[in-house]
Amino acid sequence: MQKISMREALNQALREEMRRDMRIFIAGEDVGEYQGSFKVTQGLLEEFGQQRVLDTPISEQVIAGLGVGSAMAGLRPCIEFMTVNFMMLAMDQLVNHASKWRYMSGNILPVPAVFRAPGGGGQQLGAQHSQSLETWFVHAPGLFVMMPSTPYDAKGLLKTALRMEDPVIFLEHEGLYSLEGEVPEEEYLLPVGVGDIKRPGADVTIVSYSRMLHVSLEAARKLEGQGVDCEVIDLRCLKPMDTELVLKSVVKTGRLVCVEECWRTCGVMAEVAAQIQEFGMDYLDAPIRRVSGREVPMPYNKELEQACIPSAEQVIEAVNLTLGRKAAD
Amino acid sequence: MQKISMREALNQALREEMRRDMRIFIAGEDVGEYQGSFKVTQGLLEEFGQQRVLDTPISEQVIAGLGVGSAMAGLRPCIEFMTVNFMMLAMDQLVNHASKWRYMSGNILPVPAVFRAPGGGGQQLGAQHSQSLETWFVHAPGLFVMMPSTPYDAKGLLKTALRMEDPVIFLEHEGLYSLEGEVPEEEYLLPVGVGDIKRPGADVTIVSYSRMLHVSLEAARKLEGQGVDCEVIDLRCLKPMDTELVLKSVVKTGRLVCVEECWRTCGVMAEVAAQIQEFGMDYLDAPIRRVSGREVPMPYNKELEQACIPSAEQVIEAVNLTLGRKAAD
Amino acid sequence: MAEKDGRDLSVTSRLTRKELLSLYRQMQLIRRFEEKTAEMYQRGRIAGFCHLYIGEEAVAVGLEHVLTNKDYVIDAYRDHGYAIARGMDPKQVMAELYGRSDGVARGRGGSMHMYSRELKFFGGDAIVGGQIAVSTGLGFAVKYRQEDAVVVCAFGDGAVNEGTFHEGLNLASLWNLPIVFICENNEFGMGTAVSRASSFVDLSKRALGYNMRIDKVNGMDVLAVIEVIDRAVRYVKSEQRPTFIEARTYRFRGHSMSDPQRYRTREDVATWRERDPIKRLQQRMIDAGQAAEEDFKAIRSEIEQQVKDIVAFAEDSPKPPLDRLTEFAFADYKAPDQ
Amino acid sequence: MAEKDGRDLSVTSRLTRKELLSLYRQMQLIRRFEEKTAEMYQRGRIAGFCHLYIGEEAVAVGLEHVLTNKDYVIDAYRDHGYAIARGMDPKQVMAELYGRSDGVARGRGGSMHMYSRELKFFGGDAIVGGQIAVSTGLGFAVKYRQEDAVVVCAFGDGAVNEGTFHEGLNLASLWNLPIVFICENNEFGMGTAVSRASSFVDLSKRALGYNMRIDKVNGMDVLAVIEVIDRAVRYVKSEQRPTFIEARTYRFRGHSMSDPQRYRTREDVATWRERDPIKRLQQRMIDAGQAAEEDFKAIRSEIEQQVKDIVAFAEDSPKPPLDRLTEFAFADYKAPDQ
Ligand SMILES: Cc1ncc(C[n+]2csc(CCOP(=O)(O)OP(=O)(O)O)c2C)c(N)n1
Ligand SMILES: Cc1ncc(C[n+]2csc(CCOP(=O)(O)OP(=O)(O)O)c2C)c(N)n1
Ligand SMILES: [Mg+2]
Ligand SMILES: [Mg+2]
Repeated sequence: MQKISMREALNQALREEMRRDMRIFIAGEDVGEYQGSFKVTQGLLEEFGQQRVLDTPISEQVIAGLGVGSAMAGLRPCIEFMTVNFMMLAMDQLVNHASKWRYMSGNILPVPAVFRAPGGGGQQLGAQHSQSLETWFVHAPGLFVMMPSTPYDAKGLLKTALRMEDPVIFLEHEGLYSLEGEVPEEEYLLPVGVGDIKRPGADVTIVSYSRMLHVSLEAARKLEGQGVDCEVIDLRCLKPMDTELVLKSVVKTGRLVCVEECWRTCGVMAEVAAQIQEFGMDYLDAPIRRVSGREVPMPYNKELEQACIPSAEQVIEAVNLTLGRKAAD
Repeated sequence: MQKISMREALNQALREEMRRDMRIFIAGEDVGEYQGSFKVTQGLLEEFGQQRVLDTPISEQVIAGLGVGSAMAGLRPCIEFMTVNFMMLAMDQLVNHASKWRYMSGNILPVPAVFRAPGGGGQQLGAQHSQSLETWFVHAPGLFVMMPSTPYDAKGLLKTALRMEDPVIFLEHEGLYSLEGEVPEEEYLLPVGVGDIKRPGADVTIVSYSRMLHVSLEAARKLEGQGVDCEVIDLRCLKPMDTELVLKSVVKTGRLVCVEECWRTCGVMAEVAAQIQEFGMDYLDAPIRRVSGREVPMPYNKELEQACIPSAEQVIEAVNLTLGRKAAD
Repeated sequence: MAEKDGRDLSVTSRLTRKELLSLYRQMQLIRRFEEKTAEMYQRGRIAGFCHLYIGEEAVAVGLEHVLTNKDYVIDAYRDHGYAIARGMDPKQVMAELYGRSDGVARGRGGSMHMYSRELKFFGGDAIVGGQIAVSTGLGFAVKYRQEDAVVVCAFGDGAVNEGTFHEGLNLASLWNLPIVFICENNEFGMGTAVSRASSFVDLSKRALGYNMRIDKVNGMDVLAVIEVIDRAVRYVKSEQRPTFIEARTYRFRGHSMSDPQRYRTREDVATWRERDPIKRLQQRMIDAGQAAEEDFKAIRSEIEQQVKDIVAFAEDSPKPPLDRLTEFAFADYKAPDQ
Repeated sequence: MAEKDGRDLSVTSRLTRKELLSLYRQMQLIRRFEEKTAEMYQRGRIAGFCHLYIGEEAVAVGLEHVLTNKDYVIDAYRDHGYAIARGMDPKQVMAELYGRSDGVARGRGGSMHMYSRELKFFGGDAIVGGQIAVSTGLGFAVKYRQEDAVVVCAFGDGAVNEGTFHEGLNLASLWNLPIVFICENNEFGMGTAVSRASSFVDLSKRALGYNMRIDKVNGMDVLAVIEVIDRAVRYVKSEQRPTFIEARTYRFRGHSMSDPQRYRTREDVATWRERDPIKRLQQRMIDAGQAAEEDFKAIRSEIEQQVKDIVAFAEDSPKPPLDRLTEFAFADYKAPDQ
């Protein structure tokens, strides 16, 4: 086992897969000479050369189109958007094109492309640079969506993504790049659409993903001190979404708290809640609670920003609510 | 009362408001000389002239930007996208710009613009032309989202939208333009974020909006014959969403079926279900069921397409499920 | 800039009678295919948006005369002509219009979505300008694998105003991608004339900002198209640089099947019909003594039969089974471990 | 195309000593404001992305010398200099950087989001090229209301490759919108040199496709900027046509606060520092006998005090109250009937 950062884990995944498969190339803004704006692609230009690691102009639509076209033509593009916020400029290529081409062509033109992007809030980058847009992608059929929370998951999932035959939206959290974790020396892949129990427990289920998984774990640790034993589930993949795993856990605990950084309305956890109440209502001892990002454009001021992002305290409050330990707010 | 089509109701709304407020102008692809691709803007160029009814190039980003900038500068743009599918090209202007500017500027630069678009499926237009993308807009704070189902609602809401101080996404269904309905001769406005009970009932609540409202009503009529008395609620506005009204109804009926044309995962009804289970679990006698668009890119073939769009039969099945009249599928 | 279209006839002057007749045949096949499509649309056998290529046949046919099966083609939604000229089986194209299992996209795509992997035909894009962004990826793949091929990316006059046009042409030029961009200027984007949508009416000028070779051609003259495309393809291959071509053409029918066409007069259409590319080639061969009216008549009657067979094939093709609705949404991945 | 920058001095030769010193003062104020910003950023008083205008001061200051308060300005995220040159209170700009209640956006915006309704300053857009699309709306409003004003839309060399540039310039030209587009070419978009992002290195050529007047200016020379902007504004007002200007400039610091700057050498930066617009104006005035070193020294020491006051103001400004977090998300609408 090696102990490495999320950044390094992603870098290893890219490096290993590029060594394995000549069809893979990387393109994006400042991914090469600058080594990536978050340094995920550090050293790759040096190892793989200008033909396989390409700096693009600031042209998000065509960066995405480059991925769609080259994938249809048989390559395995790994496209980096500088941040998820700029994917808004490429929604048409991603959803009107990448997600539809296989189906629309009656299965003859699949689009095996990976679209990576950092995102999330907490760095005081302001409203246009602090978003969590995974929901949009999860909503659109034809896309796979992955959003890992640990170096181990990140490496295993990115390697899997790069071997898939369909478009994958791979979202990283800016606040997790420096997070360290154990990663095997030997090669491994992770299955698609399989969640992971990051902490087993018996009293309440907390489901989350990406950076909020860590906030959930923090809450679980604190709750342990209060005698509450939480099971913490990491979705890891948002599409397909392993709600089976959540359901199984709820069958055991009877209580569910959903934690997400994105905006609440029609967010990822709206889907989890809708499914679990549908298939697990008989097991629920309390309503499912959501802890989500505040529904405002993200303010710059630090305290305001922090108030917009779910905290362990909010998760604890929600858990207590489902346990009936306090009145509803 | 006059009996007019949805198309005509929208046209009247535009006409009346443009007469009232010189700041309003209309811009979009083929809205002028061509009279609108769905003829909603018919005759407006003639009445208001080229200065106020403008045909644009096929440039969705700048069409949206035109709306954002002119609204910030004090005009009241009413922007038409030829269809909602092309709004994907303008997501950045709509969500990174229109929805955020008021907040991001500390309240000094609001964006009072209306962005209209037809959408939905059922006309065999294929995967890139048959989408219902309301969820994306509902998810983004700072936008209002309206999606009427009748000529009366359409006129009243569009007039309201054109008097608001914030950006409104106003979505019309291509399959409803010719639908006729009663509309008062005298002027009226409708409140924002207020749902409407389109059919009162006691046994089961069906909540829906836009074209699916009519599918829901059809199901309710058929169910009446089977002795089931459905209350059918029309959300009308999706943001803010009148889940209070739904909750009140569920308190009465104890059962809820949600019907939407958009894709299920993280769709509009995921939010409704998540909220109602949270605040109304004690009143629910059965799990909330969703009837949604199938999660594939829309196929062209007629039978396949019809199988993707919720039908009255599917709604009936879901209602029966909540009544425990058949085994779960 | 290269010479004006039709001036340099170095390629087409070497065309044999057989080749010329084949050009005629292909244009006529597309014409009749489209007319039949319109007829079957009126009869309710075809639905949705349906954009006919009538009047513009010389562009796709001239183009495909030069291209080989190593080359890649991508186009917009007005794609029946491109698909047929590329060599796709018109029966399968018609079956797609019918939404049947034998359709090129097994009934999933429809009029705007014709594809063939073998023939490297990538669509069939119903988003104006979308294919320009996609074409850079095709061009990149060709370059990456060092194939001896070009990518042709066709789009309309309306698409020139989309951001993708700008981003795509800049990248193609910057990265030396082997792409021939063809703008089919048929004077209108739906109901909007070029002069009401573009800051230059001369659309070849819209490509001035990309440090790219620019050419123009009379898209109503199949021989002129061949000359210009031939030069373009040779340029792209030898210089490893993209190029932009404006083809002036005209659609004789409405934008799609329900277009009142108030934005142009009958006289406008009549003027352009006089420049019919099919008649033009026929007249030219007759004038040059290369063929007689009978030859064309024979071809036309063959095509009549072919078009009948095409429709019969589509009529007989089975509908896609309902239980296979979600097939093709994804590749087959193992289900998540339970 | 207009004459090359600095050649025609018809406007600036009439500038009084006082006016020239005022230009100096403004550039120096921005310089010191930005240096202070860097310092307070290092000390953790300011956070997030923070893009300094150091080295580029002549562009905004020269521009604003020509503009009046009837005109509209919109810019990208490198906006402190623009805000101050526009006449916004530097104290409030600093308070915004601090995220405080007295900030121009009440602490909600941050470095990339400066605005003023009274001064018609519309941002502050952190999406590269986004403001180009928005500027067409400003230009349209000016035209619609027949105001005697222009809109200035500034953006970087990197933004030229965005689709919005293309769509925006086309619409502005087509609709005769009164917009001055200024591309601040500082040689890099983050770490990417113009030559690695643009099909023409000469960015003025990237505007060739829009049937629009094009001009260039040495953005390190405030007097040259004034001349060119003056001509541009007069052109836009008299012809009711937009224009495009490329200003060649350079940022002396990194792209934002954490930039290792491996994409350029110390020598490159040193060469450009010799062209420092502030020193240049000072030297010019000294050479012309219009002012002595003392005069500049006096201004500088005034500015030192001013900058201290600016920081003190920001330090003292209260933080926005937490309970007003959701304020400003919407106008106040009546709550839905219950
Ligand atoms: C992004 C986008 N915007 C708008 C449309 C609607 N639309 C379909 S075809 C068309 C006109 C396109 O004109 P042109 O590019 O000249 O092609 P032509 O139809 O003349 O072949 C428009 C506006 C679309 N399909 N995609
Ligand atoms: C749409 C979009 N893509 C990418 C970015 C990330 N980004 C921020 S600044 C920048 C470079 C812009 O360069 P330029 O336009 O030359 O402006 P400069 O910073 O040099 O003033 C990039 C890529 C962004 N903010 N928006
Ligand atoms: Mg056209
Ligand atoms: Mg720059």
